[in-house]
Amino acid sequence: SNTDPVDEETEPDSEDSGESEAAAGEPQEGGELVVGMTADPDTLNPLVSNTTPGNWINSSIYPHLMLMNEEGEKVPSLAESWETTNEGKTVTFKLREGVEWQDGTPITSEDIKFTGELLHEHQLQWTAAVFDQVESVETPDDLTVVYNLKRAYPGFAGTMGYWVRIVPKHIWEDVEDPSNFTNDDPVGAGPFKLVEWKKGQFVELETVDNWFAAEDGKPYLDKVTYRIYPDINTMVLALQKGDIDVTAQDIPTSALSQVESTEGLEVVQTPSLGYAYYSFNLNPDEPSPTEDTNFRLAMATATDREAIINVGLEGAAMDIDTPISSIYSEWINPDATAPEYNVEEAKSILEEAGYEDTDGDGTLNAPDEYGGENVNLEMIYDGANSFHQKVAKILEDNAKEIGVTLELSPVEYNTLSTRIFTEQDFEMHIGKWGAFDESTETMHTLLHSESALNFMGVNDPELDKIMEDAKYATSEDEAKENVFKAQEWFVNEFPVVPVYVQQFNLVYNSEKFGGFKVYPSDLQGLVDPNSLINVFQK
Amino acid sequence: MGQVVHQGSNTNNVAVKKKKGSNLSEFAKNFRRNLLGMIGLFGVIILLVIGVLAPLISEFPEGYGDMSMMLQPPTSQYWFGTDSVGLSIFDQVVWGTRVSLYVGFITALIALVIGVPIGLLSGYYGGRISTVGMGVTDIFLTLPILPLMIILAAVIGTGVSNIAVIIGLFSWPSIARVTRAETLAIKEKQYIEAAKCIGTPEYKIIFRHVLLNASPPILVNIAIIMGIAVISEAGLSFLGLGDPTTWSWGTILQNAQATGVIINAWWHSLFPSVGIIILVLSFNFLGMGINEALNPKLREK
Amino acid sequence: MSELLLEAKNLRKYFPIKKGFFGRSSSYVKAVDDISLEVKKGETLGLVGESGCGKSTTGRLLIRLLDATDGEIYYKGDNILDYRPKELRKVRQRFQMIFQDPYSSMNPRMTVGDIIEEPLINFKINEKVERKKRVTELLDVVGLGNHAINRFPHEFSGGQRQRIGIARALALNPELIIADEPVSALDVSIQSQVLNLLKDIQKEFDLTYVFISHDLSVVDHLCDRIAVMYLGKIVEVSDKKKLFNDSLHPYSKALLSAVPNADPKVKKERIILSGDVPSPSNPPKGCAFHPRCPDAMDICKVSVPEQIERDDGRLVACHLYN
Amino acid sequence: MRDYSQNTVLEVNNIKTKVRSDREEFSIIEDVSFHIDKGETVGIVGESGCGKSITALSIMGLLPKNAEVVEGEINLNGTNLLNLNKDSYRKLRGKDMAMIFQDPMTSLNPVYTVGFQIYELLKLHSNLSNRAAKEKAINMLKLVGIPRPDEVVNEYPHQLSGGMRQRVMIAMGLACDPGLLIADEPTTALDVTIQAQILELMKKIQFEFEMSILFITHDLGVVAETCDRVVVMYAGQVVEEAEVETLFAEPKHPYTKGLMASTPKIGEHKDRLNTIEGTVPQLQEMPKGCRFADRCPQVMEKCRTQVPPKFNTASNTKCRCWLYEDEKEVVTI
Amino acid sequence: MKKFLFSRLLRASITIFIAVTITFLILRVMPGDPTSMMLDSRMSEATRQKLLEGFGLDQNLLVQYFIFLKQLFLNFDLGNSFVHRSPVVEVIMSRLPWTLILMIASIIITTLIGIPMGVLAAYRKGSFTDQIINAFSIFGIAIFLPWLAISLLYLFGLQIPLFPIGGAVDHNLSGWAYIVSVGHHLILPVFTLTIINLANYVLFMRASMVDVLSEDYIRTARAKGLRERVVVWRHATRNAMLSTITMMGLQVGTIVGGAILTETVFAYPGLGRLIYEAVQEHDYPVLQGTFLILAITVVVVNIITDVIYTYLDPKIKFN
Ligand SMILES: Nc1ncnc2c1ncn2[C@@H]1O[C@H](COP(=O)(O)OP(=O)(O)OP(=O)(O)O)[C@@H](O)[C@H]1O
Ligand SMILES: Nc1ncnc2c1ncn2[C@@H]1O[C@H](COP(=O)(O)OP(=O)(O)OP(=O)(O)O)[C@@H](O)[C@H]1O
Ligand SMILES: [Mg+2]
Ligand SMILES: [Mg+2]
Repeated sequence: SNTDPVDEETEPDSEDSGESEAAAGEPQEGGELVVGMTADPDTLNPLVSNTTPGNWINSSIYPHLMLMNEEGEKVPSLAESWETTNEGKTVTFKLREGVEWQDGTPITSEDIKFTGELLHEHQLQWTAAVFDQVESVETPDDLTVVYNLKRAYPGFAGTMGYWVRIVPKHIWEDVEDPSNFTNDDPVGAGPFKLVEWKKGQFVELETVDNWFAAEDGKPYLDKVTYRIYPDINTMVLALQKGDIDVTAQDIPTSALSQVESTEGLEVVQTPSLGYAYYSFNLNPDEPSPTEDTNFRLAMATATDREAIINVGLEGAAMDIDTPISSIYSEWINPDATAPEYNVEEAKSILEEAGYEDTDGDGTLNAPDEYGGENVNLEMIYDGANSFHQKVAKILEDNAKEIGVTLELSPVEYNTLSTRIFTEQDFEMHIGKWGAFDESTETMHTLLHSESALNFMGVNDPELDKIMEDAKYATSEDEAKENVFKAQEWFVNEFPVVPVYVQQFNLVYNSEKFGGFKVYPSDLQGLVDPNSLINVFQK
Repeated sequence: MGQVVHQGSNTNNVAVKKKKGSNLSEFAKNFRRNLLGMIGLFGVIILLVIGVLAPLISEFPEGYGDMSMMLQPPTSQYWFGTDSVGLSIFDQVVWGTRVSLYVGFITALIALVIGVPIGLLSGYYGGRISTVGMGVTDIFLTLPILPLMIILAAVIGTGVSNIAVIIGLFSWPSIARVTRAETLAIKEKQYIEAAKCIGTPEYKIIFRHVLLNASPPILVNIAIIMGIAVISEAGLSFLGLGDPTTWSWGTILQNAQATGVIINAWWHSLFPSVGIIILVLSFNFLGMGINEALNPKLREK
Repeated sequence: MSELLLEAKNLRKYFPIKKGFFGRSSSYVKAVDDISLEVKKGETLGLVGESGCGKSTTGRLLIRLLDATDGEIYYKGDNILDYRPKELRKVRQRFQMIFQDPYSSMNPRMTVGDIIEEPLINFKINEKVERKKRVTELLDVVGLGNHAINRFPHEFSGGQRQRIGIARALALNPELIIADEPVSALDVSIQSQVLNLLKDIQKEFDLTYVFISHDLSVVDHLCDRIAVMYLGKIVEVSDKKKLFNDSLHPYSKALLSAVPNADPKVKKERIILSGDVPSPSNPPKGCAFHPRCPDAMDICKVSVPEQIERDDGRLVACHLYN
Repeated sequence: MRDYSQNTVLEVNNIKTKVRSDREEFSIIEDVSFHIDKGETVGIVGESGCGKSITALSIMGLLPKNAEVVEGEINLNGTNLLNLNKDSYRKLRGKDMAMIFQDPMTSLNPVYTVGFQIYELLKLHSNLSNRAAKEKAINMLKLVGIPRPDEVVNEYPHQLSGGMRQRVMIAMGLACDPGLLIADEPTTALDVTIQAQILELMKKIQFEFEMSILFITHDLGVVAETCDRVVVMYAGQVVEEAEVETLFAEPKHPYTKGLMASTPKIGEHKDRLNTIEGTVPQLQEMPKGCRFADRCPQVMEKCRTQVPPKFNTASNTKCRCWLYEDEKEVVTI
Repeated sequence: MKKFLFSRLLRASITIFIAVTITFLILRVMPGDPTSMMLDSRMSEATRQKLLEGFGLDQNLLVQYFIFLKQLFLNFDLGNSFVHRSPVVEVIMSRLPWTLILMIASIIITTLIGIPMGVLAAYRKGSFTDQIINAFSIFGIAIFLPWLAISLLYLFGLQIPLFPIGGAVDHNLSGWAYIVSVGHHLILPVFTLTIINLANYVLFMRASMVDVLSEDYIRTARAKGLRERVVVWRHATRNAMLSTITMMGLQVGTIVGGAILTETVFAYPGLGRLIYEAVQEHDYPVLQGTFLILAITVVVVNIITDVIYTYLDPKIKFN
């Protein structure tokens, strides 16, 4: 269960398993697949890499204990199996046998232990935090790692297994400063290894002879080259020309018609693991309607999410009611739904709650306890994000209909994160979460009174308890029960209003290549290692 | 016209010029003959009219438009087509005229306020003032401005006024240079000495005699700077540093860029680009026209 | 021709040549180097010499348009170099200047009326209506009609502009007018008109002139006394008749003989000086004229000749007369 | 009708030069005729703007783009220059006729050495070897009295004084030994003492090279000293032409008279100078008859309506004035 | 000449010093501190503190400034990239050569095209040719660069596939093939930059040429009987070039600006694009480092133009 930076990142899981369009054409050995992306990987250091392009490359080179399948479920990868015992307080991973690093050294449980400790010691990434719950680690044999946790923590295995890229101890133990280690010559254990990274131009990967998950130990392709097109328009041209065969990157829906008109180009969609929302400051310095549950409810009721999805995202999105994304259907409380879009309803909620346009200027005035002034709220968001920009405009329209004025205030990213996270100086805010993959702790991460991401200022001891119970539940049923409860709380309070789950558009050339599988989120999409090993030239 | 051919010569006197009206009407006459200049003037006037009358011509495009009309090519209803949220590009371009002109004017104003005094004082007093003034000017002129603007925009934050101010802060050096060059030339004119001789106070010499006579090339430069400012604003917008709440031409282009439709929906980028072209060309032509019409021979080198 | 109007003593003006980056300079153009001069009331003093010898600089120094590097200038017994800006402004009124270039001596953006009125405004003389009247008067004096008032300088010919310049100079009722080559840009037929005008107004307004020119025939026509300059120094001051009939300094002689004579029948013996005028930033040692002087002696190379007053009142600075 | 003598180097016949400007077209010089014999110095005097330079440039074929000789002929050594094509015309310049200009400070290209600028000319018009051309350049500088010529050849114009530069210009003019040298106010920008040097130099050169010189000036004194014959121009026309002594002794045209009278002379102390009232008429608005009529103290009825032709006067002066109608009319050459 | 060069060098140093100071200040006066934009907001306080120390941000501003200068001048250290976790200098150096290639190519091409156009326009001042040249070159500055660039790519990359779509060089090439490929990839970006920058060259050259053509020495050259070609190219152009060269030096900064947009659209791996990426990723140290390096590049180019200038102008050479 986890999130990613506030930023753009997005992560996996899927419900509609992307069709693997093997289609006609005999799989052939060899060939070079050219992938388009819009930026260089941030770094080849798998422990600090934190951008989508970085993930594409690093995940092709470095192993994970688990991977996600096309349905968004975590399945064995480097770990053959895992189990949780001792009332959820012990987690044991069993590694595959006979797996080696690309330099021929065998992968052992020591590597797993080492990686975790390195992460935690140097606080390299947000994943370092999951090891806070670790009491001790044991490696009874070369293929077994045992984590003794301080308390039951059902999300541990998934987070650790899926998010942490394992690094070879024999190389990394000599690294002095792992946080600034550039790792120019990576030794991993993925299906590919690095040939060359020409900064700003391309990253060239070549197939290894022996990858544990590949059928004959070897992907069909000889090479995968990522090319960088910082401008999406140029990338689309490159696609059309056949300079690139597949995009790792999402193509905006509006550009799709151009792509679709080109013979051989195939578009597939994959949902984000995160979602977009707008939020309220529940703990403002001065009285404000954002504190008022009724007001938030009215806003949620007045939000035309269909318009947002159809106009703002041109249809490339799914509905979402609570922080639990509809991808994780079994974790969704069917009774906890967001109100239907209904302007009249929203108006009457406000009226009953004492909102009235006392000064006749067209904007409602809040009741005295919430300041008594015009409901004139500043909505801040990252000005560089065109989706948020569109959402903001639609919300502004929606709010106007119920007599609420939103002042759109696109700000620079850095200012935004300072105002939200550091200073909690905002009224409303549009944002987007990258990925939540462990539903037991999604809401804990967001809404717990002590959580770093709870910038809305939700502070409800009862809710805290529910969420803790979910996060540290000893059984799945217990977890589910509490997650349901939390969702119920949520739809009555709406500290944030989830707006949509984005669908990413990915494009590949079905004339030249086959065998693609589609994995959830653009973090994996068509270039998940498990997809790439199946890709073949026609 | 054109009587006085070599004015530097010692023997130039009998050449009486043809009776002419004031400087201004003579200028107007010359200007009217300059094709590019007239085109420029015409363009500027049209743009100003569009900018000023924007509220009458079209409605401010807000929120989202017609859901069934997203990314439509130009039709009789949407003259310039629609964007990816179904808003009319025509409306955007009309309002963009206003914003882009605003950026241009603010920039020009700031450039004037900073550049003219620096140029004037460096030119008039020379010496250390000039060493420092022109040193700073040259440095600003040399430094790669766009990266600096980018950094500042990223730090100060977006917003049309911010952008305009930032562009203005970096546009003055050329004004300062022109002003100084003119001032240096004018300072050598005997009428400056004559003014001292008849007891004209210094401030009056600087403003009435120097600045007034230096103003035409400054104006020309201002025209050019306005064009550059609009282009710069578009560039910053393109890099994601524009003001998304208003419709400058740069913002429209940035929308087209970010949604990947520059090629696909040609109308989305064509019309604002044409707007920019018209604006920059008009201001430049206007500047050139003014320059040519101020016949250098009349300006008495 | 008696009373002293202005007396300059040991006047120097060194212009720094910009050298260092921070404006420190190590060498100078000695534009005016130790000259002493008297201007008597009502006279016309001519200042002649070749280009760059410091005539204009001297003129400007005399009326404090330039600050002297060193020296004294007495006006009515006071050293005006000690004057503070306020006092200076006052005496400034008494001194005016007429310039060489009729094309650049007027602000092209001001009307003739404004140009002539400006000095009156500067010294807050009269009310508006009165001032306008005065402008009309002045135009009349210089022979330009009233219709000139609202026109711009470029609508006039060089000679007419020079008249406007004279009108401007007269506006403040000056005592002294420095005329810096006022006719050298004019054609002969026009030059004569302006020279006549200058003579007329001198009589009418009781003016004193310092008349700068490189044209000896014009100087001869207009001036009473003449000072000959060479490379920042005055080499000879003399009554005009004496100068033209029997000049003392070898340079004056050469200068006079170089003037072409508008009579093809007179074939005169000409002294052709060799070489060029040296640069005032690097003048020759000793007598500045010695490298070109046909009568140079050894002493000329080492010692600067003193200016001596001869019995007939002439001043000369030359070792020949020591 | 003049006899063509073997001796005539240049003959200008009734030329008329027009300019276009601001869509108007008017003639700057009209009906200009004169000739120069071998070894003769002919002066053109007149006030600023009367067309002296334009005449010279018309001869050289260097008129500004908007000006053109539209009538008449210019014969140089018997060839009518106006019939030549551009290239043949060009080849004559510098070789058969050379020109020096008024302002020596700006007439030399600041970015090339003095030597190169002479050398370039020599290479163009002769087939001297590079070495020989360089040597000749030094010799030319020596000839015009430049000290240290072998150093000066490698110097740039800004390193020389005005007088030196004018000497360089003269050296350049002489380099290819042209039959005709046109000097357009060569000393106007110079100081008197330097002017005296240059005039002396020109006399010497003319004597040595047997050159014909067309000497343009507005200074009557200079004319008196240097010229054999004088052409007086007024408002684009030749108004008088005479031997230099005759001209000064008995000027015929009222303009010439006025000009002489208004020039102050050393030693001649008048209280007031004579003047010519008024100003030169505008080119665009020339009076119908005599162009000097408006300023002429002896103006007659006829003068205002009829253009005077040139009359040959008793003293063998040609004069464009109705006063001399009774004398013999000059049949235009 | 030494004096001239010395003063130019001094100015260059001051320029660089100012660029350095701006660079320093911007990082410190930004809202928040660098850690607030470094990655996750889930970073623990301990991690944050560690980072601040790493940047030396716990010291006072003046001390920080001296440390900054020391690091910069002694070790040429511009700190670490927030995103790439590697030294900014390294990140920049991998991009710099491409930008230099692009800039130099475009300066050369623009000069080769712009100067003759300016000469021609001046020579035919007022003519139809002149107006066309003027209009055309101004048209260049009026076009929004990315739009032009994409359109060119569409036309000459996709529809008439003469040129590659983006990139600097095809990979896996060596020797001549590599150089040819680099050239091939350069054509469209250089063309774009040339169009955009042409006006400055043309108009400036035209203006100084108009002045020069009316100089007396041009008439002298004609009076010598030189061919028009020689008059214009040997006598006029060289003089007109003098002022144009100074302008060209100053123009480099502008070309850099154009390079940012050009490189982005053409996926050209230069510094300009690095700036774009840094803006997208909020990588301030890279942004500042890039600015500094570009400033230095521009200053160096300026010094080069100054040297050329002294070479061409005898007045400086011999004073
Ligand atoms: N403001 C100044 N700065 C530096 N040098 C100057 C300045 N004014 C004059 N000079 C120099 O001082 C010398 C004398 O100049 P001045 O103008 O007095 O000569 P002039 O005799 O009037 O010459 P001209 O006949 O050419 O007018 C010249 O060498 C000139 O270059
Ligand atoms: N290119 C031109 N276009 C229009 N008029 C011209 C042009 N060139 C010369 N003129 C006019 O032709 C007339 C004669 O000019 P020119 O240069 O021959 O006079 P000038 O006698 O040489 O005078 P100066 O003594 O000043 O040299 C002048 O009135 C001048 O204004
Ligand atoms: Mg002077
Ligand atoms: Mg002339």
